[in-house]
Amino acid sequence: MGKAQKLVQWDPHDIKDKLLEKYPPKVARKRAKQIMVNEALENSTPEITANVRTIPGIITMRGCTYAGCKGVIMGPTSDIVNLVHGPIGCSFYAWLTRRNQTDAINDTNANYITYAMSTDMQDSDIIFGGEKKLKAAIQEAYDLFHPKAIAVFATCPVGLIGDDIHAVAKEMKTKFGDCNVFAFSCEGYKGVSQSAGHHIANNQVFTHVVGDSDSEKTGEYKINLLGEYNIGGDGFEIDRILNKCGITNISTFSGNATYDKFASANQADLSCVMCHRSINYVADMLETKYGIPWIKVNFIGAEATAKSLRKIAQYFNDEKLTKKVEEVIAQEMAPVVAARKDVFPRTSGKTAMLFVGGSRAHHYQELFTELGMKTLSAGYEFAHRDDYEGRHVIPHLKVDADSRNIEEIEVSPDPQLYKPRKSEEEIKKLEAEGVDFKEYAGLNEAMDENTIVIDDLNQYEAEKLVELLKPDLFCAGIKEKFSIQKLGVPMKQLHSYDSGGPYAGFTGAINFYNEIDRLVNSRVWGYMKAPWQENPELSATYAWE
Amino acid sequence: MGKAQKLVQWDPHDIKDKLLEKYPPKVARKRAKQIMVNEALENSTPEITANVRTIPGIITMRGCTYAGCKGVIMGPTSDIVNLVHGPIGCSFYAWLTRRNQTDAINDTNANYITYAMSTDMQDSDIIFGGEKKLKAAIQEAYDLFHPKAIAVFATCPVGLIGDDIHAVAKEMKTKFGDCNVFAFSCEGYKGVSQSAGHHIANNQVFTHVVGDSDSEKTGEYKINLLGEYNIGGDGFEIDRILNKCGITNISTFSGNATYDKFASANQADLSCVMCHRSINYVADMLETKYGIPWIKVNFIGAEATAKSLRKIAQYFNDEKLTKKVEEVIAQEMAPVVAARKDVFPRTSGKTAMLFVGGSRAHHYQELFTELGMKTLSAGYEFAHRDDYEGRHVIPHLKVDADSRNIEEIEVSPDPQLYKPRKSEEEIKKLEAEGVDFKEYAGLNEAMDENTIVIDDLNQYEAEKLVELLKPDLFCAGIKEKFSIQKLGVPMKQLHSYDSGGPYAGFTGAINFYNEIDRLVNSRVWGYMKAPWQENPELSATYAWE
Amino acid sequence: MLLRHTPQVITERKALTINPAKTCQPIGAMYASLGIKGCLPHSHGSQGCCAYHRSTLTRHYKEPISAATSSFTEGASVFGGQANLLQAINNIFTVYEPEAIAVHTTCLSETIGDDLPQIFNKAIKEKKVPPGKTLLGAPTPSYVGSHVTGFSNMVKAMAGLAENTGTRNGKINILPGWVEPSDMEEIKRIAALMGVKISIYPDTSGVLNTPLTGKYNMFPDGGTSIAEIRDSGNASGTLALGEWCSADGARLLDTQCKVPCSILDIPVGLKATDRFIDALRTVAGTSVPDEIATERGRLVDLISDMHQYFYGKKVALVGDPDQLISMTEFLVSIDMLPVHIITGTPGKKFEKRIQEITAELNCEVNVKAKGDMFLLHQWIKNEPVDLIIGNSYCKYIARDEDIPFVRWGFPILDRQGHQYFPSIGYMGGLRLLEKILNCLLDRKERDDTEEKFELVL
Amino acid sequence: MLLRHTPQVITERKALTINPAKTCQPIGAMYASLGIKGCLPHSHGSQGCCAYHRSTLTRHYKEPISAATSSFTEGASVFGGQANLLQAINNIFTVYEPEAIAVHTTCLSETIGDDLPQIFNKAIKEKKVPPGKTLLGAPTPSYVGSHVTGFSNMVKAMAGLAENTGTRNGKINILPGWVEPSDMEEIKRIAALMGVKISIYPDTSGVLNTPLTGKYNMFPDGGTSIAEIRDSGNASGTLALGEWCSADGARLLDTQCKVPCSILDIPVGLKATDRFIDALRTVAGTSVPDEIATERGRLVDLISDMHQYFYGKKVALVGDPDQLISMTEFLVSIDMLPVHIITGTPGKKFEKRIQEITAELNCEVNVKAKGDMFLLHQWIKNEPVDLIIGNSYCKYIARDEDIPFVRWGFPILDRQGHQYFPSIGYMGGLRLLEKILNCLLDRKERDDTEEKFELVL
Repeated sequence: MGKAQKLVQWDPHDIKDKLLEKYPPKVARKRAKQIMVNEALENSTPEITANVRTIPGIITMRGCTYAGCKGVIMGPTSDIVNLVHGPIGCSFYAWLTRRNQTDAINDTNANYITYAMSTDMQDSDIIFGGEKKLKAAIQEAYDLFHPKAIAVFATCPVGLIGDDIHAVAKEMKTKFGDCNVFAFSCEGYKGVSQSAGHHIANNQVFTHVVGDSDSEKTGEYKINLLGEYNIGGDGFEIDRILNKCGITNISTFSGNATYDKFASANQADLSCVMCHRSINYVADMLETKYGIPWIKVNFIGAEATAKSLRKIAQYFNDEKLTKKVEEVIAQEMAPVVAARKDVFPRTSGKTAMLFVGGSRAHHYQELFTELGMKTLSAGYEFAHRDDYEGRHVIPHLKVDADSRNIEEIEVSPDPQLYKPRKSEEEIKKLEAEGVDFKEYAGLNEAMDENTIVIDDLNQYEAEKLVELLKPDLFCAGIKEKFSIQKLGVPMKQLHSYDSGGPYAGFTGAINFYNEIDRLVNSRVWGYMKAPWQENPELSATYAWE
Repeated sequence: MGKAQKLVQWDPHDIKDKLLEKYPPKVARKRAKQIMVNEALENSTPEITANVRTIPGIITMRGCTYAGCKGVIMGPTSDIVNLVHGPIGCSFYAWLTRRNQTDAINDTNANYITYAMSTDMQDSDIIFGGEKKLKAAIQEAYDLFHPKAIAVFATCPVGLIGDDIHAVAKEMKTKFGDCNVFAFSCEGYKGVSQSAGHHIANNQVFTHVVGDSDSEKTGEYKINLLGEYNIGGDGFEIDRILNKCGITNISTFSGNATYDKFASANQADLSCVMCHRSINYVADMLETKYGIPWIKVNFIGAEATAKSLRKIAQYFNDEKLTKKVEEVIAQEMAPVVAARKDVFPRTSGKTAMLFVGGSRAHHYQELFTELGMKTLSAGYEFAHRDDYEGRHVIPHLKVDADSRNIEEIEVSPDPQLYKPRKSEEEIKKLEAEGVDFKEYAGLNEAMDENTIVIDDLNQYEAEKLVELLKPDLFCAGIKEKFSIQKLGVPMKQLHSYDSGGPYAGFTGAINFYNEIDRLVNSRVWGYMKAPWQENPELSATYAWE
Repeated sequence: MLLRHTPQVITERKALTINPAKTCQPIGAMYASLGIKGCLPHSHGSQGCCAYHRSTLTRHYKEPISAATSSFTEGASVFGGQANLLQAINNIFTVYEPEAIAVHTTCLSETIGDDLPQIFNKAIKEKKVPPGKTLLGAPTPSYVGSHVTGFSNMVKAMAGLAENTGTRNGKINILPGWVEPSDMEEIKRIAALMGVKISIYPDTSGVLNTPLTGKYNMFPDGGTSIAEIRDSGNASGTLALGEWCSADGARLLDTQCKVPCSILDIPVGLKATDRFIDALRTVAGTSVPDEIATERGRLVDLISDMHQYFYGKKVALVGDPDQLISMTEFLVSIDMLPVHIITGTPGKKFEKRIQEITAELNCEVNVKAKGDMFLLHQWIKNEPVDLIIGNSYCKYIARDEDIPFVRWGFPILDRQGHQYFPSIGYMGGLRLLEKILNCLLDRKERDDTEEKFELVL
Repeated sequence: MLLRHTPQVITERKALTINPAKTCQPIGAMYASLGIKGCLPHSHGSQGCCAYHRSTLTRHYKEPISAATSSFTEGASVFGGQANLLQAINNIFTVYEPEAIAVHTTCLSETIGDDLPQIFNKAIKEKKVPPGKTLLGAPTPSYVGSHVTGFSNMVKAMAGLAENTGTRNGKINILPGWVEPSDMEEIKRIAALMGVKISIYPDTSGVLNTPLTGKYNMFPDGGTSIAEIRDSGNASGTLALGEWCSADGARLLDTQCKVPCSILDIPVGLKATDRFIDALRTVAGTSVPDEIATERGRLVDLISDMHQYFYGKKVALVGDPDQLISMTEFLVSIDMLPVHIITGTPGKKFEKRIQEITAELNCEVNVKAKGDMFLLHQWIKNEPVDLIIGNSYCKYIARDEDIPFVRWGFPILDRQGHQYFPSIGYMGGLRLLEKILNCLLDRKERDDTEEKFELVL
């Protein structure tokens, strides 16, 4: 797709109309509310519909609740045996397909990430019930591995046939004595997207694991990092930076997590939320139950990383830390700036689209900005309205039938462990100094006027968008990758990073700069036409030598 | 080629006639003298013509004098820089194409075996002479490697244009002072086969290197092993056995050789000749010049190995050695016997043909006998009459024009170093006890009556022989391998061992048993016809299920 | 050690599957459906199934995989998925305009008991299916059989479209089984060389190995048209390749349309290809052209040339029954020793076939249907092998145990080539041998001491 | 360290070649002659030359290589080889009955000054050449050029047989250059797909990749017949692939028979294949069928899919000029960095072409004609690479320096596949990329820490 063909001007409302024109009326009406032109409307931004049902037959990017629970949240946990109760497929597909890196490999800690375990339900189990088999499977897993914990995941038929996985888990936990067993009712049909699965997973971890550690964690400036999944080693890079600054990361939820790290999360003094969508409620619960305040951070983008580090320092309000953080930033930014300077002439002015996850479509705009690239359109796969519009809309969110069936847990201050880390006054003072607690402004605010924000983008709209706006780069997931690339537009996976990464932190920024340079400047996109297609006429007199 | 088709009876004279029938009369007459039916003729065996010119246009197995000199004899020497003076090809083709193993790899000794060095003569060198370039090349090699010795090899054009390589070598040797430089007039057109090259190589090594060592070699029962080239690690296996017996191998000519080993050969007390063809004259010269007696040995075949070890022990006539040798034989033979017992039922009764080299076609019959296999026909590629008929014919050999131009060197007892190892009486006594000095009975004697012995077998005859006699196995070299196999007969290379080996000694025997078992029992030879070729008729009514 | 918790001692497991050697039915049905021209596969269940299948197939092919889903919610799970499927059918025909929708069920819709034919009838009655367009459906409960079963069920659904109009079309049907697009292309090439007119389905060539041209076609030019599938009821006979993948479809063609069939092995390796070619020649009453005989002879030649490197090498295999049967036979035929053979797909018949094929080997052979890769790994720990052949997951075992590994089967998530180069037929045999040989020789050269490092092999 | 005496510091060598990146003319002539149907190559020189060439070709192809020699003795070297050659011609026609004998000279016979045409005339006069049989000959002095020159000279000798009878035959001549039998087959497949009638010579397909059948044919069915070569003088034009290997023959066809020609690069890789296909289409006045466009698009697709693994990887290359030019262009086109490029064949023009192709790269590129592999190794020591592509001898460097290595070119003495699978054209491009990718990914997986070891790539 040559430069010459590019649309120079387009009206976002026209684009929206074009995206909708082929739909049946009912679909068009629904999608119209999920496609939003980002523009000022008398002191407010327009409302977007999100976290609603996927339309049957419309090819979606979304996965299911089980995927969000087992795949996303629990996948990165290395020393918990994750046992899927269901037919074999659900376990198979979630087997090593997310790039959950762990450093438990050569550790004394167990590492079960490379194992896919399943009860492989058969028709007899469906007919006669699967509890017996589940019990036997838990026993076999216990006998083989003697793990600290076994997590059981329900798949679609389990809820329907009525297996009581929680009762089984409880029974086995009691039987073993030295192994925590707990279960997740994360049947695939629940909720409307992975988001419900995150919620179910986080609630159970919070209920069954957090606060369960015997050991006291020492170290200065103790934080939790919530909503970071260590894809491509992002978590390793963030830990490297935190470590260098002298900040102690008690527990990441759930990148490179272990049972004990989860269990110790209550010992941190600050929760830092990366992926707002998948975990903001855990931050709230940690505050309510243990008195740990939380702030939104972002380690995607070098500037964002520096800003997040400064926020943390500001929170702890300690000159030593502040000084160290500034030192680290100065030191780490030098190569970042050099790398950016190298690629900038080749990336600036290019355009991108991002449709992915529940935070990345926002966070990665930081990096594109650093590259001088403009984001034309973006949206989330499984976000809620607050992820677009900011947390101020939370009180106004409608709870529909699909959300209602996702368990909300009630949390109150822990009689023993609740301890407010900051007094009301301290919090107020910090807020006055610019530390926003419990605040997230959302995607829309970060995007330019007249860009297009689309929730739950589907295959049809993606193709249309690319055809109409001809971006230089498209970001989404593996299912989207090759249909976009067939159109001659490079496609960067922001779930799996196309086996690249880390892209977080300072080193990650450099990696990303180089990767985007490679993608938008690859020679291959110039090869789509053969010479005889470019010059199809036959030369009547071929010029023999 | 199924068993059923095999000729049960054949008359060797008929076979000979069939081999000859298509030749032009002159060729037929010549070949008739080189194809011999092995039969008793009034107290003598028939004479065979050997070491005569190859017939132009008749596709031969033979190589050239350069190949015999550079490739065979000097190829295995690791710390001598072998520099080929000529166009690039001769150096290229001899580059790592023989399996000359060396243990100099991790040694302090140099290892130049992996380097092919050439003056890469150009047309200007042909026109104006190549001496200047040769001199410069020697200098460059010296400057790069600082070797102990540099050997220069002449290729075809060198002799024709009159480059005096020996003068150049001498000049450079003098110039360097610390590097022996010598040259070989081994132009490819000399002689009639590789054999001439062996002779040229050995003469120069004898002249320029042997006796040149400063260090005194210690150790008991010192021998030289002549005519063993360490293909596939044969020499390593023989050294292992000798070592185990307490016998000291001063110098192998030239498997795994180093300059210093050659130089010390005069310090041995016995020369043991493996390949009679390539080196018997060196054994003679060692005796004449230094007083070292020689015996023929053979380490191919477990029984032959045992016999050779006993011969050596008998020569040294020392109870300790005799006892040790018997111990070693007893110990080593146990697994050999077990291995033989395993394969024997699958190999015995099979037939073989061997056409290779100047000794292997004889030696390997030992192994086939051990496998219960019969050799139907055999012959050498570059042997002389004595290799067929025994050394008693040597005085009667005609020296033709081609042989005359191969330098014979005159050797006389060394004024300082000559020292007869055994007195006349001791020799006589040993002979009476069965130790045959300077004796080799030749191939013919080892073969059954009415087998066919063929010198310088060519491609046409090989194919005919296989068609007529349908052997289960054919042994020759790489050039022959695939035309034989196309006929459905497995072909074992006895030059390169098809990358197998070692086949010498005891371990080698086991290797060979298993290899032959594999070859003659491979499933693949049953696949040559497709089912529709075996049953070409179309079933009118195909049996659908 | 990435799998360091796998113990060498084998204990029986009755309830727990670890590291499966199979997946569930729907993905097989989806793959098969992609081999119909202009067809959109549709997963009747939760959206996660479809997402997982599309992701897996995409990672295997590095190609877009279009498929829709009924996106069940909790409500649909309680009240049945009919409304979702009807809505989906309407949306699909309106937005994507396929020629056909091939619906497969899931554990969810099967547990609920959704009745596809009834829903299809309703869709037709409600005019949600434009004229000339086709709905087909296969029940593919995830809790029965494996992905192989799902493939077979969708092939059977295709066969169910066949009609015997009373006039034979002079063609041979070939049901190729679950092979790669390149393999299907190779079958077409072979049939063309032999002058045999065939109908082959499914046919994913031209669908899952499409060019990059700057244009995206949701429905590429490849695949077997619905018309051709319907016409397969008029064929002279059916050659079904692979008992597990193709026999049910072939038998349905027989009972439904009186098209007789033969069940053959998938033509992987010399002997299975021999039988395929011979069957094709016989049923079509034609002769085998020199070109094919030459390819065969080249394969035999390579076996003989490199026999020493194959001979006696022990191999561990994991894959699907049809493929494993032919691969095992191939390895035995070149004097290799397949000593551990695992499929996740159930079926005692499989174990029996393997035992027959390996009966003449002078070594113990472990074989298990409904096995898993955890067991395979344990077998390997107890009896090490020289080579592992299987899907990408084997690389964890290969790395831990330091064993050479040839990728083959499904899924291959980390290498390229399977889409473009066949591994069936004689040419495919050459390719497989080249791969095995490279793998063994690379290892030999890695492990050889410098003394033994050789120029010529 | 097998090459531990190779120093990193590079000193100029004027007289000494170490580890050559070429060999001598006669083997090229022999290889070319094998591409004539029913032809026995004959080496006019010492028997060692012939033995060496046969051995090398046999090791490369694992096939019988028939060729005869004049078996010079010292006498012949002094008095000239005429008697030997006359005797050889008589013996060959009597015993082997070939259709033709293709004689090439050697350094020996060239130094002596043997005159082939004169000897041929004498042979004909003496009735040593049966009626209908052909003698052709090429001067191939080993001390000029390289094996590539020898190939070219024999192709020129073939072209010398061409006759313009005044009636155009409607064909295009293709001189394929020194490529593999599989490549020549691929050219024929492509031309057939495009509907272009071609005469291709030499053509070693069917000669050096023959089946194992239990029958040995000294003269297999493959090769270009003498009649077809003669008729090439009536063609519409000649496409000569490779300046070094094919241009002289093509130009002779022009001057001798007025058949116009174009010199193209060997179609290795995307762009060179594009030019070849476009030229073929243009000269034949035909259009490019979808099948070829699809193959092209698949190649582009694979480049795009796997681009991240190619991008920025440094490569060292050794080989022959025609091949290296196209390979370098291919690597540049996929964003790899060919940084060290060596051929042993002389020719400043080569260095210039490579410099042009690599001009846009952001790194220093070492290129040398008349270089050797000792120098290549030294370059690598000074500037390490991620990949070596070249003949089997490279494996010593690859092992010492622990660098991934793809075998390509001549000779390949230790792996199989080059005979059967083309590396030219778009399909060949796919094969090359598969090999490069396997090699790079195998290394990645070897070197990745366990934390970074990935299922999906």
